[in-house]
Amino acid sequence: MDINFSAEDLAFRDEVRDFFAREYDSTIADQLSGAQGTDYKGAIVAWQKKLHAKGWVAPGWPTEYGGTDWTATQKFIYETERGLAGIPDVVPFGLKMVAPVIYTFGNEEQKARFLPRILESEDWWCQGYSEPGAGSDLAALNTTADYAGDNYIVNGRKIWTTFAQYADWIFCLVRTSKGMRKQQGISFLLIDMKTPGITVKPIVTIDGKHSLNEVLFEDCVVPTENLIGEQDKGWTYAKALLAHERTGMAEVADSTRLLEALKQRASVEVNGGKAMIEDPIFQMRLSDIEMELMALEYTELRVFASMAAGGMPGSESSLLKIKGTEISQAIHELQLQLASYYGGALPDDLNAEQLRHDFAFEARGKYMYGRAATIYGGSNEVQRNVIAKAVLGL
Amino acid sequence: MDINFSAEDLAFRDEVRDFFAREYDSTIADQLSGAQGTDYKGAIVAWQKKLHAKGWVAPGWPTEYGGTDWTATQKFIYETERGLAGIPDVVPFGLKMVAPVIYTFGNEEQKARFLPRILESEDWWCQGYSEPGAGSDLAALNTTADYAGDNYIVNGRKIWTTFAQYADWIFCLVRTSKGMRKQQGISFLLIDMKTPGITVKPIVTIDGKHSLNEVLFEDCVVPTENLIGEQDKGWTYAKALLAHERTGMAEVADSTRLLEALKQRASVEVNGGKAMIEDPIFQMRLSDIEMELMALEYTELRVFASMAAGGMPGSESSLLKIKGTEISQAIHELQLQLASYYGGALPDDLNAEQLRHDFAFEARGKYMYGRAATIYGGSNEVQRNVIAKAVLGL
Amino acid sequence: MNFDFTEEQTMIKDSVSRFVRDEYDFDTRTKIVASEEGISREFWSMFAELGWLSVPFAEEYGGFGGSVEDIAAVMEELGKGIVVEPYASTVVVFGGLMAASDNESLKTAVIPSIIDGSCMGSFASTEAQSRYEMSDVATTATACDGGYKISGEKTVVANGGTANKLIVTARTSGDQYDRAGVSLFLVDAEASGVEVKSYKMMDGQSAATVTLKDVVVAESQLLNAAGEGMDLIDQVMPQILMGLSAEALGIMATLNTTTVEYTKVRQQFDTPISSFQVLQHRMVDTFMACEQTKSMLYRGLCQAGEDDRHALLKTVHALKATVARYGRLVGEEAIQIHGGIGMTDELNIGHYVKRLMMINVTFGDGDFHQKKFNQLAYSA
Amino acid sequence: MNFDFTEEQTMIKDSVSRFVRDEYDFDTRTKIVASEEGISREFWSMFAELGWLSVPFAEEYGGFGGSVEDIAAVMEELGKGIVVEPYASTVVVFGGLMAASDNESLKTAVIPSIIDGSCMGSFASTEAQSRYEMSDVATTATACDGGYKISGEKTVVANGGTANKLIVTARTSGDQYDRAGVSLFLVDAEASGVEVKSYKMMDGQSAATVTLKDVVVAESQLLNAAGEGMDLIDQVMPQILMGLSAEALGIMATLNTTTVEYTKVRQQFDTPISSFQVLQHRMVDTFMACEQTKSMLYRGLCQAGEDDRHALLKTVHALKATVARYGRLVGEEAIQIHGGIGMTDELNIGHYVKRLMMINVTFGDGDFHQKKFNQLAYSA
Repeated sequence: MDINFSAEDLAFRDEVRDFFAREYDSTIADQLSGAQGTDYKGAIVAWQKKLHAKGWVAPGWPTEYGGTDWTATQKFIYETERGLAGIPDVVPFGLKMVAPVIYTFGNEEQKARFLPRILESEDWWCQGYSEPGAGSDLAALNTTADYAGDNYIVNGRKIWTTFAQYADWIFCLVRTSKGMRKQQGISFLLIDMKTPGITVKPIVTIDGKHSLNEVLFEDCVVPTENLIGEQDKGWTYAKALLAHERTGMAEVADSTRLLEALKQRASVEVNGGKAMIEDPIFQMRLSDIEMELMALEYTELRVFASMAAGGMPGSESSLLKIKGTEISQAIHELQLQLASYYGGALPDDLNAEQLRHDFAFEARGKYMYGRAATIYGGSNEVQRNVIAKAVLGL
Repeated sequence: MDINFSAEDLAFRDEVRDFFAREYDSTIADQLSGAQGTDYKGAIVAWQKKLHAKGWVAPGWPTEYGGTDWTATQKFIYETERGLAGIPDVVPFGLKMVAPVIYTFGNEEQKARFLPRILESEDWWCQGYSEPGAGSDLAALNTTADYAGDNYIVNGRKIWTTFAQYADWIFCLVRTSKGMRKQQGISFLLIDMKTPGITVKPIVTIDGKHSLNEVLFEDCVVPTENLIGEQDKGWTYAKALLAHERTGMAEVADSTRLLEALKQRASVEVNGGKAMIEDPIFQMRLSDIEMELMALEYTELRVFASMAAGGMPGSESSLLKIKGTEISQAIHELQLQLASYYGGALPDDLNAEQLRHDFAFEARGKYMYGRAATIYGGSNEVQRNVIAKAVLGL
Repeated sequence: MNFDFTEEQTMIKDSVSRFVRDEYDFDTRTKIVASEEGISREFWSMFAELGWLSVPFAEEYGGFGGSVEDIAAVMEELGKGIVVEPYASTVVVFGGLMAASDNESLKTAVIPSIIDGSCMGSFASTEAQSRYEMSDVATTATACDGGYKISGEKTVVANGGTANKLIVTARTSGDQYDRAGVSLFLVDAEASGVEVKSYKMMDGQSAATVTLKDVVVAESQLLNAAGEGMDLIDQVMPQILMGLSAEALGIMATLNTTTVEYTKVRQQFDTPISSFQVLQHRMVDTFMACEQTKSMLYRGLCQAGEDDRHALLKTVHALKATVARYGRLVGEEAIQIHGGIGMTDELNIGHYVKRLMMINVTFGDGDFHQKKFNQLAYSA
Repeated sequence: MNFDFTEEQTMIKDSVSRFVRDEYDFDTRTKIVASEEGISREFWSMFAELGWLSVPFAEEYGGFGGSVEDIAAVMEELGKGIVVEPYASTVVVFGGLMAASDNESLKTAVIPSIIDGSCMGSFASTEAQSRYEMSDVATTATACDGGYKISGEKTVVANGGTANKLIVTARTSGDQYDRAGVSLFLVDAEASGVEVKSYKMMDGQSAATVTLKDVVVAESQLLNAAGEGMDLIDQVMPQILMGLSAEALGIMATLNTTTVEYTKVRQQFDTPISSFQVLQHRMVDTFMACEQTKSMLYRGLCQAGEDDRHALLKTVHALKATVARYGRLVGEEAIQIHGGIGMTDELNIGHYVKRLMMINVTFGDGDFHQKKFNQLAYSA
């Protein structure tokens, strides 16, 4: 039993570290820190183009379409280094979500048309799955696409659509016929966001920011050539993609970095002149989390090792998602506790210097938005149902 | 808002305290501390006879049958003082369980025959409700009583029967006919434990003690005069009794006493030469419990005040049961933690002096047997179902 | 024994409750929060007219002569509407300190103006380094001709921006962490040398950084004897904490009711989500959390009338710690059980949760108060 | 990277596993526990023959030359059968200390007798006042002619009654709580002045009060330099704690599997109780608890081969704290979900839980280890 990397792997790790250190400068970091700044989209695109220039923007893709030929270990190293460096992941909707569906189930024309532009970050994609009232019951969808000659006429509403305000394209699950089971009769459709009849309505979240949207379709005309695979088989394609989505939700490297920052902050923050990190109770709160994270790191390694040995991520991804989100929420919570009453301040009228506190805004934002982590991507309740069924056979 | 007692109530409290201090001497306390000692039954009976001589053995009964005419406040004071003094409650099966059924639903002959002997602790009763496989689903019972002229012929098995080994009588729920719903066709039958065909099999529990039993009935002949009320209506009578059983499960006074003892012990127990009660982490463990108990004391008072004002204990009793048992288990747990490795020792081969630890045996026993508190009397899962339905309307 | 509010208490409670129901719906609140000042002066005048602003003050100053029970009754109902007008700041905290002051001429001058609504007040105690230790005061008050000169900076002063008057903690003697030597001054927000930088808080209320530069105050502005400010604060703190906890209780009850009702209408997997046993049991737990919090509050209210100060303090610390623990549980479950919609700023849920979070960090969080409890309960 | 056991490790693991499955069913165990000595000498000889007793010892003493991974592999499987023969006491603890000793003649004399099964050993460290602080030693070893005289009392000495040899901590210098000055002596259980009072523990194993009255030992009985015993203990402790944690893991896995299977057959309200969502989610939590515990153990096993001692110690303390927390969760849920039947002595469940509880209090409970972790992780 060991967790040693080979010399090649270590060399790769150095290359990744070096690249990140050189290319990801503080300007980009600043621009990407808020999900709302005016130049956010530009900064993301610029960073992704840099990654693409290096050939690293799509490690998961088959090499024939522009992916890397990394081993499972290299992919793991890359993700870990990225998390530890505090670099946000690429925007997943194009590169990690729709692209795998296109290169797996799309036709040659679709591949040629869409994949290069995704790779080059020319098209910004968003995801049209959830609908009002559906929630974790993803298949309960009512957006219709009626077949009309060369086109589908799309009507309905999608919700929780991240970054729809920036998007050029949206990939949607739509109902093309009424099946016996609600999973039947669903199709996978690519829709140009400039199509007449589309309205994007912002949703402001409890952290006061705007990254989510509602997308309305009114008699939108979508060419049938934008259909992926066969009509009515969309659920199958989407399901394949969902397993993809859940992998990597443990976010161990990110949590490790956040926890280290928290410890640093706790050694500066004082009560009665004494650093909070010296307080025995605060230490227990910290180690309650740190110990869980230490274990989760190895749970992730174990899953990864079995994937590297050729296994497929199954319901382990549910475990990683549950524990990973619980831990990151616990970190956010403790950080907000550390920020005390400063954590209530909004940055509308003042900056950190004026507030006299340097991580209060971040602490509040991360806590508030972080509540979503146990809700989206299949709520933690649904993940527990999955484990109960798939692992325990209940 | 106040919790002041009237001068009469305070006088009553003094009388109760005085009586307990005078009559409940350390000999009785020693005899009652283990549920297994050879003289346990004798000690209980002797103590209950003392209570009866004072007229206090059955505060809940109507005065015409020998109960007190206490107000709700007096009953509350009595129970509180009893708990704080560490005096076990009377054995409930006769006095608190079957007697109310007899004086409410029994005929005059039954009342005359059974009630005085219960009051005088001449008959020891036990409860024949649970059956193997039934658990919290009490109505799922298979013990049959076939009508045969002047008698019922009883066949079946009852389980978890506390103190059946001492009992003269058992009150049973038996199936007299197959109804549409399993709650139908159940009758309430009183059975003499000397009836041929009854076998009592001991069940040793995880604390190593014997208070529970299995009771087997093989073609037992029970006179029809021992039927309470109408045949097939037994479920109604039992249900009325169950609400009775759940009241007073908060055991606030008992938990208060145990927690005080625990604090005392924590000021003697040391680690590295320092008293455990001075350890900030142990203090947090203590106050996590103590604060809950402080709140529960007032939850109980609020329920009691509404009962005193004429209200009936409804689903509040479920809340009291859940919180009360969770708190008492938490106290047991912390006490065992305090006892450290001494808590593993069994008293078979040595006494506390030889072990070099004075509360280890008690800590182990209370923890182990205490696990049952969240299982019996309607498991805490069932209680949560009750609240969900009755209070939240779910 | 009796856990009912008196007839008089019930009247004022009902009056607040009616106001919240009929005049303070969530849209109205949202508009107020978005307004320039962030509060409604109109409603504040109404509060004055209805007598709510007079609750904790003695009748000789024109007050209602209410007890902490009356305050709790009002606060619980205000919590149900997450009313942003600074009742807690002005009436409970600032007003509470004024009411406990032994400076008669000051009281006669100030209290009637609180009652008639013309004076809003705020308590400026926290500093950049102080966190929850009230006696950690670096702001100095140096004696000068017939008075003092105050210099220092107060951070996150609740509703500092709307206050006409501030009660400021400043050190007249002793070292930074000393209990003795902290004095309480009434300072006019318009006084020379006072600078107030106001900003929005997540609960819709506002806070301010208050800078004091050689602010001259007369000795007659002292609320009690110089250097003995902590005694006055300690005397009033139980009442303040019970008031805030009552507000929290109102919020928790509302969150629970709203969540339970939502699960009954929200369908998933072709059934109302209220039918999922896991959610049922969790809602039972939040229900019990609310009942236990209420019991702890009532314990404090009952003990407030008794002589045993040690017992009252234990209860009050336990109460604030309970509000922290169960408030968090109730808030987080409300969002989680609502799911995606619970994450939106448009729904009221998040706003109730944010106010609960702010109450948690006001005058000490859960760990802080539990440690104070431990000190009282377990230290020899 | 690789989390598999080696072929050799798998062989020994399988061999223990087969033994537990084929020869050590719950009835057999119950009979052994009820027997006079409380262990099976016959099985012990079998363990010797199968080579299990030789695992941690170097080949030069006739050992298997195994690592902590090998110990963990054996212990996990023994845990699944809650085997009461004193493998942990004799091989892991006593044997571990012997293996780490630098007293070659002592090792040559003792280790082969452990391996061949003729010597059972025990570590006598705890005293009436010591609790979990290993260096709190009041037992004294006073230098005398060519050796020491030991006097003192050791409490709850695991399997002290079946041991031929004891390793005793005794103070050769320093004050009661000093780390320095604690020495490790090999003492013959039959030596003059040694009195052993053995008694049963709830996990079916036994413990003893060991009284030492002027017990004369030669200087050659010292495991390492006088006064430096704590260094030796600290060196071996990670391995001991990982071994015990592996046993705990085997127990937890068994409890979880048994409970899950029980819910599938147990009917209530006309349906298997496995269909209740509340129980499902709780069993998912106990499943995850077990996985996390396993991961923490594996973390320790991997780090045991590295140079970073600080990282290893952090992990080992975290591991023992995790075993405490999740062991309790798993044990309590197993009983609760079984319901009434889980309360009976007849069912195996309670016995698994009791062994888990004893592991929890062996060499420090959860809070103790978490505080040690905090010291390492957060103290400057």
